Amino acid sequence: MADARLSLDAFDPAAEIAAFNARHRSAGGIVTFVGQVRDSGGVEALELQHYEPMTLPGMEELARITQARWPLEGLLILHRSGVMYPGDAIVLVCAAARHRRDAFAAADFAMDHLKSESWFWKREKTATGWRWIEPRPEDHEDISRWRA
Amino acid sequence: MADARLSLDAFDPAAEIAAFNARHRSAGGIVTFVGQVRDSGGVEALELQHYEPMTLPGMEELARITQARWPLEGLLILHRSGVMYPGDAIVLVCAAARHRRDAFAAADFAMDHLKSESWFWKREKTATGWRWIEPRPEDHEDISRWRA
Amino acid sequence: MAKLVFMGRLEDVAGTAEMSVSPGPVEQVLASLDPALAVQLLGEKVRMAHNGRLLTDVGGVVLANGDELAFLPPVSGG
Amino acid sequence: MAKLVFMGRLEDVAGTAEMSVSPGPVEQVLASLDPALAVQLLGEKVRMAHNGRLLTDVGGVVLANGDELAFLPPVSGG
Repeated sequence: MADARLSLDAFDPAAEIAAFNARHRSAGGIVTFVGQVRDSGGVEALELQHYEPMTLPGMEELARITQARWPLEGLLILHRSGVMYPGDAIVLVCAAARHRRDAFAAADFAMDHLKSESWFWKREKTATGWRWIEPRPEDHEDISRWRA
Repeated sequence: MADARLSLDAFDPAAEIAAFNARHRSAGGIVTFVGQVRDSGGVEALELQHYEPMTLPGMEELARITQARWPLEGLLILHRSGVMYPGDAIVLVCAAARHRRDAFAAADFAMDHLKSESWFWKREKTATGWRWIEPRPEDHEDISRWRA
Repeated sequence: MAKLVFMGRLEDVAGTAEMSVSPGPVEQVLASLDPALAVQLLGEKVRMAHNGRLLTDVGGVVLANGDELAFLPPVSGG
Repeated sequence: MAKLVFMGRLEDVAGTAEMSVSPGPVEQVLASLDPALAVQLLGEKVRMAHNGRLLTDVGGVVLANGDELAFLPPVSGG
């Protein structure tokens, strides 16, 4: 039921959402999140690195945990790796549930964990060259919300 | 920037999401919510009634309030009226923002308010006929979260 | 004439979605209706809108020719 | 031979993404590296994974032929 995918090539989030929606037409509510490379701040390119033995298994474990925590009818976690450009999709999370609040919480939870606990390393290219991005303090605050 | 629409005919949420995403490729994150008629519980049809002089103006006001509360790059609130069948989309909310948490909160807020403070009346048809649906206590609890 | 509009379950109670009534003070209009319907329309959860604007109090409200008074039971969208 | 893998900014520090090293205890392998690199690899925010499994402590860990030891600085996905 859960679907975790690591994509080494560009993907079309709208097409993925359409396919997900078509698979879950009987769910009451579907929440999706698309994260994209921002077209601002002078970022020319973004690179995400993954570590083959751990990144996808970690995403699969996150999908499992998310599904165990909320009653979902479907879940998709899709993350890009490689070099991306402004407007390119980085990540897509889709959560289908009978009840709206479960779908919102599950997508929010999955995103917080992808952001600060999944095995990706990110660097940005600007006019001054490439620079590695460290996690922000907010990312850790976001994730701590779920440790009740 | 905000777009509030009342649709008297079926709409395709995936196509609307694709168009919204295309308009906001420079946003960092896009959260969407699709509410659909559930294909369970013996519901054969659902009817939503709106009151012409107030329903769309109320949705426009909700869009305005949502945008005033979070820094959004785009917002769409689209709601069906009329008779719907299992799998049909009832409501779509799309929120694009620079920061993920703003997009999540704005979509969640808009949905809670559409659910219990917008001018729609809902009835369901089952084997025993049509029955009007009263708001549930949870709907009022959901909305009270935003009155901080 | 003025128009009364019944939304949601009030349409079932009234047996019609709309009703033409003679203009006049709202209290007088309501007094002219079937008492069983009037009781429902005055239920504490029912709100009223005069020409699309919510009323906080019906006291003193007068329906003119062409006016519309809507009776709005609790909503449930989404 | 065994393999060291440097992720994220550690690749820049090491000047390479991967390095072949002689098998043996991890402490011994680290001692054979450029001290400036070893200091970075042992930074408190760097985690290590032995054949894809996180290590809680490197004490006693021995790299066998074909083993892989990855150095993982703080992550940032999404």
